Amino acid sequence: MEAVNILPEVTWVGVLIKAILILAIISALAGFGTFVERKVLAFMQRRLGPMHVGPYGLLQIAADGIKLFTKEDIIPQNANKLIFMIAPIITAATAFIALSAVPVFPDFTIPEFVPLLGGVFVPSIASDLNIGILFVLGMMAAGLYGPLLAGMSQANKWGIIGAARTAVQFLSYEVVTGLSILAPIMLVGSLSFVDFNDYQQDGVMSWMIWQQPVAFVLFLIAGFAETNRTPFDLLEHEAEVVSGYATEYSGMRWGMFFIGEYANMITVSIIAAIVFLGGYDAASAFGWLFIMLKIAFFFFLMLWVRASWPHIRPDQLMWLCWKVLMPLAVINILVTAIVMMV
Amino acid sequence: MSLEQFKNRNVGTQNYTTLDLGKSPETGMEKFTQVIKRSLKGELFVGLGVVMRTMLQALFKGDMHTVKYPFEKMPISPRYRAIHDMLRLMESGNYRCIGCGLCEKICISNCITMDTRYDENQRKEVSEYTINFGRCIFCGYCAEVCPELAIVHGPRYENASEQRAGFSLFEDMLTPIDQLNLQQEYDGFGAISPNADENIKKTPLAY
Amino acid sequence: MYEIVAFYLFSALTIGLFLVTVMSKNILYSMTSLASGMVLISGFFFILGADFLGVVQLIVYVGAIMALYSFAMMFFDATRDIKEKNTNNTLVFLLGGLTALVLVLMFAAPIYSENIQALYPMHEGVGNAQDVGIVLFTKYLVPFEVAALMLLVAMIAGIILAGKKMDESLTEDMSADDEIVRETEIEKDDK
Amino acid sequence: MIGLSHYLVISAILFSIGLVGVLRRRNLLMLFFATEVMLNAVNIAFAAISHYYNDLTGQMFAFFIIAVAASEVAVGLGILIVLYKKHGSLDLDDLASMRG
Amino acid sequence: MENLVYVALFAPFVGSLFAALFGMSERRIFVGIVASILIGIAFLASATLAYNLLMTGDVVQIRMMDWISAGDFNVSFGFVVDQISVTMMTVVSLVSTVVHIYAIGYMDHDKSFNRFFSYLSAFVFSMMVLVMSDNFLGLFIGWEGVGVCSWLLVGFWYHKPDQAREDNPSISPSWAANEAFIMNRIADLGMLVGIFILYWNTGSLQYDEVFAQLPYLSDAVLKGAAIALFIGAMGKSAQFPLHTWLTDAMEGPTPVSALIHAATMVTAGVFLVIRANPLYSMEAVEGVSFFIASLGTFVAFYAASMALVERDLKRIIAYSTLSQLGYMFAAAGLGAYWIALFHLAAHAFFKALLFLGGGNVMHAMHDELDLFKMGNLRKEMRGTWIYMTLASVALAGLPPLAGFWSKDAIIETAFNEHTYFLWGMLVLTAGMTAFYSFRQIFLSFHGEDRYTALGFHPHEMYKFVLVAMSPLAVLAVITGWFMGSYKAFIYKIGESVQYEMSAHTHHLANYLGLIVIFFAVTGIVIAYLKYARTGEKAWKRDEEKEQGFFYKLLKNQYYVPKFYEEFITKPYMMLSEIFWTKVDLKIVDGTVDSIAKFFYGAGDKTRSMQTGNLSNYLNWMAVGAVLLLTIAAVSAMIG
Repeated sequence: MEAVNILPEVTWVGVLIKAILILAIISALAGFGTFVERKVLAFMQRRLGPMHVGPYGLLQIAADGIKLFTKEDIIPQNANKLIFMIAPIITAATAFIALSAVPVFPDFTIPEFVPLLGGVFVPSIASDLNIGILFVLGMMAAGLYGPLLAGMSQANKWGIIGAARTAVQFLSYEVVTGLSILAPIMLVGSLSFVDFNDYQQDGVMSWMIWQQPVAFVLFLIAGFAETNRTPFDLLEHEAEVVSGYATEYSGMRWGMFFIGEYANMITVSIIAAIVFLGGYDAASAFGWLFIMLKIAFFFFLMLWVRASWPHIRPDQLMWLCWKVLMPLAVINILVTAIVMMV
Repeated sequence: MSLEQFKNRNVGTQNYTTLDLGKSPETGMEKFTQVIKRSLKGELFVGLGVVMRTMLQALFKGDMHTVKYPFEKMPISPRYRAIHDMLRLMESGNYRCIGCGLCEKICISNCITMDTRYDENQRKEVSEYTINFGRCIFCGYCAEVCPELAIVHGPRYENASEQRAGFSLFEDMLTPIDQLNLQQEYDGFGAISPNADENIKKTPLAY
Repeated sequence: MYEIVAFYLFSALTIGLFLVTVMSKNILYSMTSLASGMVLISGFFFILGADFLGVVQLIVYVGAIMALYSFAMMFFDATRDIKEKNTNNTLVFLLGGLTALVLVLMFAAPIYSENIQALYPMHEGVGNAQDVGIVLFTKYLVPFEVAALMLLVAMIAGIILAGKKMDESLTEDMSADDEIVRETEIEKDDK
Repeated sequence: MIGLSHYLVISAILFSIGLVGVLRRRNLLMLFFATEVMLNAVNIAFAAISHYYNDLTGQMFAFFIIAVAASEVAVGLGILIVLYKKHGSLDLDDLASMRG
Repeated sequence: MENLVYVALFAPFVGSLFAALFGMSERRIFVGIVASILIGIAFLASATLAYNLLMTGDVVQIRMMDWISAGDFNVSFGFVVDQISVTMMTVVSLVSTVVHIYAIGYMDHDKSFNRFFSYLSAFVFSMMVLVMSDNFLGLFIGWEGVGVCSWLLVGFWYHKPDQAREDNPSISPSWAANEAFIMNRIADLGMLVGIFILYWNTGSLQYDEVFAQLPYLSDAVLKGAAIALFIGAMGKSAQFPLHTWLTDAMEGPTPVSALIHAATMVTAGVFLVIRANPLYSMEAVEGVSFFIASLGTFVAFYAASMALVERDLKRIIAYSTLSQLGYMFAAAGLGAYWIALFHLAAHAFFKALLFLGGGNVMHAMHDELDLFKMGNLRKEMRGTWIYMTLASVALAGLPPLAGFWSKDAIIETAFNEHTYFLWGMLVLTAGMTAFYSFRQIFLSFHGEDRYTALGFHPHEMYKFVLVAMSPLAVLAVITGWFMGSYKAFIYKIGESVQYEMSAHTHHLANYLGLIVIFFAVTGIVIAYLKYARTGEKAWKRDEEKEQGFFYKLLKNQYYVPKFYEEFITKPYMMLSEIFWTKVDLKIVDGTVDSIAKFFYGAGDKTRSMQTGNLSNYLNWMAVGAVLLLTIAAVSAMIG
């Protein structure tokens, strides 16, 4: 057992490999996510979804990718071109930077027979900060600049409205995210994902969700808002603001928003799985399978909710955040603190 | 109803049915209790449950509603009226059109163009006949006006084209001679109704 | 090695970005460069081992403060250049340059002495967040509470200042409406 | 090796950039930006001193500076919006209603 | 017991704060009632403490909190409830209770009803602090507190205009208040010096610690401290030559006169001397003590003589107060501290009663105080007449009322100490006392009706007021009967307050008493013959006599106020004028003006910087900052 815990040294080669892995795999996963979303939503509406390209439409991802890459990159005449071009990159970049502090995939050592890279240890977290959770939250906060700048630079009123909604929604729900996750942080006494994982290793009953059900629900709701999923997808709600901040975007730039959004969804799912649902069981051989399942469940939950529930109005959004969720989160923290003191 | 009446009408006394939606919350406390009730009664989860049930039914009970359209087609009503068909006489195989030009005259979107000539039997014969489906609005006047029931609306509905003007030639619409036996003697628009004979009234001119 | 590379990279980038902030005529450029400069400053903090401060910089400065600024910017047309009458540019650059010169001279000279002892030494094996928390809630408890109070007051002030007459349009001429209201009041009085 | 003076110099340069901005800008919002630059520059100096003297006091000051900046934004933006509502402009030359 | 001490101390404070809440609002009767109830509670607490002390003899001593702690200097908020202070507490709180209730009726029509109660209760609180404190500093705080409250209360009707002394012997309330306050400040300086001397030499301000060290101090120090403290006592108790403020203080509302200027505050000086009895009993300060006794005797006579010709009802009572204070000082100076204290208590009861009765008359006569405009009020104001007569009899010193026992004891003491001259003076004064007090009674309540012609329609005071006064009346009668038990009670403190008549005096006690009674009765009879009769023999004013030297001398208070005015006030005014025109206007103002002019000029020159443009200001600010930075850098380089 102890031999397992002594991990090899993390070299910069390993980190680099990890970064490339994350970039590659999460991008792919994000693309796959679009496919899954289309499929699942279709099933929930008694449709088949993409079926034609490849078996069961699996190659639809490739088709979409080709379409996005080859599509004309339109920049409106009066837009602020530089910012307009940068904005999608911010969304994608922040989403991936956030992932650098999150444990994605198990650690492994490249076998010796591989030329050049043989024996390099690839860690599970690209950058194991001891304030991982805060870093992820901070990066997700920085991610709001993508939609914001996109909306403001494109000289389109729907864009501006979308940007305004972005600012309002992200700023507000960041508070709830932070506060809801504060109670588990207090219990664990650390901001590191690894500590969270270790805290919940005594079987299902030691999962944080049993101790912090309120925080879990709040985090989930806030997570939906942070990744602007239905029922909180006001910033690009077609019926109201055409496509919000993404109105004038097309082609790959639009695709980057898409990838960023899906990467964010994956990040939120990973955080929820690690913080509330026990994380990965390092001792068990199937630990990584379980956490994949948990992440997949959260991802599925997002699609499920999107299929089930309607939008809410902006004023309801704000009402929910400031008058319901935030007080609940504060009360939860207080109760946790009192229980901990007693 | 004149404008004045319209303005002064009393909406309340008309036969509207009001739904009993219950009292809408007014005070903060009432709103709060409403939220609590709605949250705890699990109305949200009813929606989730319904959707999940639907998915499971679709996946495992074959309750999938998708029609793979180009490969599968929905059966259409026999009275469906789409792309025109030119009929032949069942007996002789000659086409029914006598080149009277009524359809061209009546076409309100001017999409029918025809040219006639006399054939070797000094019968009038259609030499050119095109319908521009880019313009046709499928009003059905042509079929209605046709004295010979030569032009009717058929069941073909895939009329997409690559140009804006999609012309269809007479021959394209004409029933192929080898499929004459498949030609339906039409219950479609412009067909004779089953009780057509009874409805015929003798005009005074007959006497 | 990393540190040197990172430091010079961040330095060059921040200086460039902040110069853009200060010099740009386009408010959107200013805002963007300022926000990204702040992200890079959090990078400085990470290099310096102040992880917690770095994250706070990210969350508060980048996530909240700059977002508020950009929110305020939505009152104007952000894509249009702002016109500023720049008189006396020489004085400005003279002053700025002089300040930079003096400060750089002062700091570049070896100033740190060996005599200064750490008041709250950082412990080995304890994360920066813990250290910060301990110091914040012991020695700086009162300033911390005062800061909390200040934020509360500022929040209330902000809401009251900005929230007043929020329903009125910024561009429409309100005086006409006022006159109408006044006239109707006069009529009422007459009756 | 990067020493304390490196950080102090970069902080001083950034501060001067902020100062230039403060002096140069006529638009109130831009002025706010310039002040933020100055605050950030000072924060770097504090964090660096904190690191090199192995004393957390510097970081504490940086925290309080961030708190002050947050308050400043809340109040400042409120005032800014009120001014814009009143004058329709944020240019300081237009706002000089107290010209003596 | 501790809680009771706090109740006794803070109940008036609470009452004051409560009344202050309504200070600016309209008259609310419940404010007065609440304040009265709270004072009543304080009285009950004091009485319980007194009873407890009587039964068990346990002195309650508490330290509420540390007050000043600087280096070696430690003073705490400490309170002591021993026989001396409990006597004062009981008397003060009882009289205050009665006066509070009385004031509800008396101040009935006053706009500032609530404010009045706030001040009155604050005064009681200060007085309680004064008497209960266990150190000199606490005493001093209470001392100043009662001074401030007295100033507030005397000047309560501050809106009344000033009047020249020639027109009216009474002057304006604010003038009187200021006079009282300033005169007391002069005396307080003496007291402060005394406290400093004691602290300097003993290192403490605690009574017991100070007194324990007295035997080790040099004679000069003891004398200095005794004199300095006595100067303070002179001011507060209005002894010659600082006595003029007391009669002028009659400008205040009558309840104030009854409470402050008869029963409580003015006796603080006596209390101080009694409190500091170990000091005044020292061998070394025998001369000072004798001087106190002599001065007391002189004041007793002096005040009584002025009262003989006074026409103002309240002023007569004020003079009598002065005179009685003289008696107390005589006793205290001769070493008979307990007798002084006993007279203090007895005097408080009947003098308060007298004042309140006078207030009734004043109320009835619409603030007219001239005795010569009254006469035969008895038929309209029977209750008041009975009270006033009772109090006057007590004051005159006829047995078996309170005044006789205490005053007789003082006179006896004077005889016992072989100071026969003092004895003679005191006996004579007793006769004069009887005369002027009954002169006042007869002039106001008996004789011919003179007020109807002047258009007055007097009416009796409210019933509840009369009922409220009754405890004082009862006490004015019976207090004297408990002299023996009080003696036993107070003897428990220790030897310093014990005083026994020698066998020789004891033997003659009855005769001495008879002499006093004889003088008193004589005074009454003369007064009756002269003033009380009606018809043919009715009293007439004697113009010729009023022009006489003695009459004018007495009438003008021996020209002491005039002396003050001519030789102190006016020179001081002239000096101030000189300082104002020469020093202040030319030098001080000139300097300040030139500074201001400099800045004005500088501002005028630099005004062009003030463009009203924030950007320009920022530029200037930056210039300044750069300048400072450069200076810092340069100085760092040089240093």
